[in-house]
Amino acid sequence: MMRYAILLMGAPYSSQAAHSALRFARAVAERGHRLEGVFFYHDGVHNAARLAAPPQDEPHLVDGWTALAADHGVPLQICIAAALRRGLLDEREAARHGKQGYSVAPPFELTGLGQLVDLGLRCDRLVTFGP
Amino acid sequence: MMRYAILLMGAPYSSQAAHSALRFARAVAERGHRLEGVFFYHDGVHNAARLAAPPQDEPHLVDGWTALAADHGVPLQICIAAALRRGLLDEREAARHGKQGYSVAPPFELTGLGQLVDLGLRCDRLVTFGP
Amino acid sequence: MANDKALGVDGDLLVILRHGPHGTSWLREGLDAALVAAAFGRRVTLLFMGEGVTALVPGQKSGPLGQKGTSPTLEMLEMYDIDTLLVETEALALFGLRADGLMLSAREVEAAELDELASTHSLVLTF
Amino acid sequence: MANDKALGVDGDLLVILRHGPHGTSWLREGLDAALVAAAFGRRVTLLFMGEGVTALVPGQKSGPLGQKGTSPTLEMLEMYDIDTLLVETEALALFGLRADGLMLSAREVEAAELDELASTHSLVLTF
Amino acid sequence: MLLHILNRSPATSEVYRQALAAMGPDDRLLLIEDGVQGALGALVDRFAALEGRLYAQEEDLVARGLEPLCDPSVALIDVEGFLTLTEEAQKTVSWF
Amino acid sequence: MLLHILNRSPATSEVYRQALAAMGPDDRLLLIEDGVQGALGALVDRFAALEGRLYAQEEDLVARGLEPLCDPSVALIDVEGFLTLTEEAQKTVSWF
Repeated sequence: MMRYAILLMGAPYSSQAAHSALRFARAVAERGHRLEGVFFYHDGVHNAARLAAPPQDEPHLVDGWTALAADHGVPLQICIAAALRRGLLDEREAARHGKQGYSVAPPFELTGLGQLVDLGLRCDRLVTFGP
Repeated sequence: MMRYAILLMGAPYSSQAAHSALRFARAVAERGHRLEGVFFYHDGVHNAARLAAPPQDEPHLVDGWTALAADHGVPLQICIAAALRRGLLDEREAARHGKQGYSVAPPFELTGLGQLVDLGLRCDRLVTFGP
Repeated sequence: MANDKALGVDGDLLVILRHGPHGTSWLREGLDAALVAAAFGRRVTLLFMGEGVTALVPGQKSGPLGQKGTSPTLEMLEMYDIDTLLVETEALALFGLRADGLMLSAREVEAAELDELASTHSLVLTF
Repeated sequence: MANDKALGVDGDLLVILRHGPHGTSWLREGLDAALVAAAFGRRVTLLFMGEGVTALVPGQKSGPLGQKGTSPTLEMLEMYDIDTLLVETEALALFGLRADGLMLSAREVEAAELDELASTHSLVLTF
Repeated sequence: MLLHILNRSPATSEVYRQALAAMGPDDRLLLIEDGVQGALGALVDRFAALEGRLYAQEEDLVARGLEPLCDPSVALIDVEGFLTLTEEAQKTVSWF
Repeated sequence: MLLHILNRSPATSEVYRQALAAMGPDDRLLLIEDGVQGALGALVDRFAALEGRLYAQEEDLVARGLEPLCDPSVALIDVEGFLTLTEEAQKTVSWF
């Protein structure tokens, strides 16, 4: 058993990075490793867009991440600085910025970049998926 | 006086495309040409994210587009297929997909790709800004 | 296919596809634009440049998560009367492909012909 | 700067910056990660590779819409005790730059040294 | 005469080859964004065939601190000049 | 031994050169996504220095119809094999 972390920096649909990362994440968890977290940075933050409505004959990546979190207790951490400028806010941040509505919901959580450093140094392996 | 259209396919902040397109759009309008529309496709649809909260010392691109529309009556058209899969829905589409909340608001309007073809053929110039 | 078939006239579109399937959404989004233009009655020329030639490799499949890829869309081109498919000769060579082994019939174009294409079509979209 | 200064030890980060300023957000986001790691007490080595060397060109300005760029952030590196800056010799040559003309002091590394860098740092992040 | 617009650096992307291949003998090429790296003395030889038809967006060079390194053969233009180039061309083709 | 992961095609991006430059003599390279184009017989010579240390994600080759064109020198692995490679390596470095 090893501790893994994943860093995802590609937006869903625009690039294959999210597909690759989700599939790799499942393989990690299913082999009995401990996936300590998936960190979403750069355009990867778009994976948390709760309003995403992909065509029904395409994989639904937001739902895929949500299922991963539910099945294996994997934290899904979104870089808050990268998210805010891209329009991804949870209820708390929306209130703080005076915006009506929100675009990020649990199990995705907005967090600082320090979490990425922590994950990367605490885990045995960090695997990055870029666009 | 010529008729111009702009096709923007880059997300704000991730690439410079949106900055370049907005600046070019203003130059077109200020020289007295008619800017018949800006069409947002691929990751360009993220320019319509109404919840975007960039740092205060950075240009606010969503506001910049909104000001362009107000000042010069420029239609801001978002490809609906590209937008839905990326989590960008107006109130009508959110209702149609059973989602609470919305991420796109006027002056941005969701529309079909046919509008891009129409703009491109109807205008004297179409200038594309890619990521 | 006659040589002049590829040259556009007023109102025609040239759609340049420079990406392969699955890796990004460029190919799908470029094809979608081409199909819409054709549905609106426009004549469309598709030019597969660079990595775009891999869009025409036969035997493509869905991705492992069920991503459907673009080959089903390519198979619909004929229904939309998009029958002018051009492939860059140099790109075929780069990938070790041959025009007669592609999933659809496409005409090779040499580098020297490319510049005419852009100037003879009313609208050029690059993806 | 001693040669072995660039080699990391347990808990050290290597942040590889491969993009220039203004064109994309990669450089900014990579620098942000480096600053956060340093603020958490980690020793950070920055490696400017390829186009990344243009991040160190002196005299950078804000963009025409007021985009502030990354050079103000680079000027803060010292405050965060990030003082191991490496630039790829080959990339300097490609852009016609010289190490002694950069906005910050940086040590040149040859291609042959690069592989040691990745293996001696605990964590490698590429941007 | 067409205006081709390139926003990627010839140092990192092969896209500039596609732009050159698609250009006619009178077409112009405008370097913008990271594409302005192609205006540097060390990289401008990629565009040697275009003598007199190569332009670069000055604001993008200035923001990057690259203006002093720019080759004198490249015509520097601001956004107004960019607009003028699009007026003078029959159409534009973007490479990214 | 490190595992380097490359997802860009050597036909269109220079990134593969960066990966090769950063690789140690025992490091392995895994081609994924559009990177699997580098496993084609026509392109694999870019990685000639890696003999025996070059891997490609089979699912990505299959989805693209490229498996029949793959060079026999490349080891094809599925996602389970990808995971095993990460287990065997001290750490991974991604190039994109």
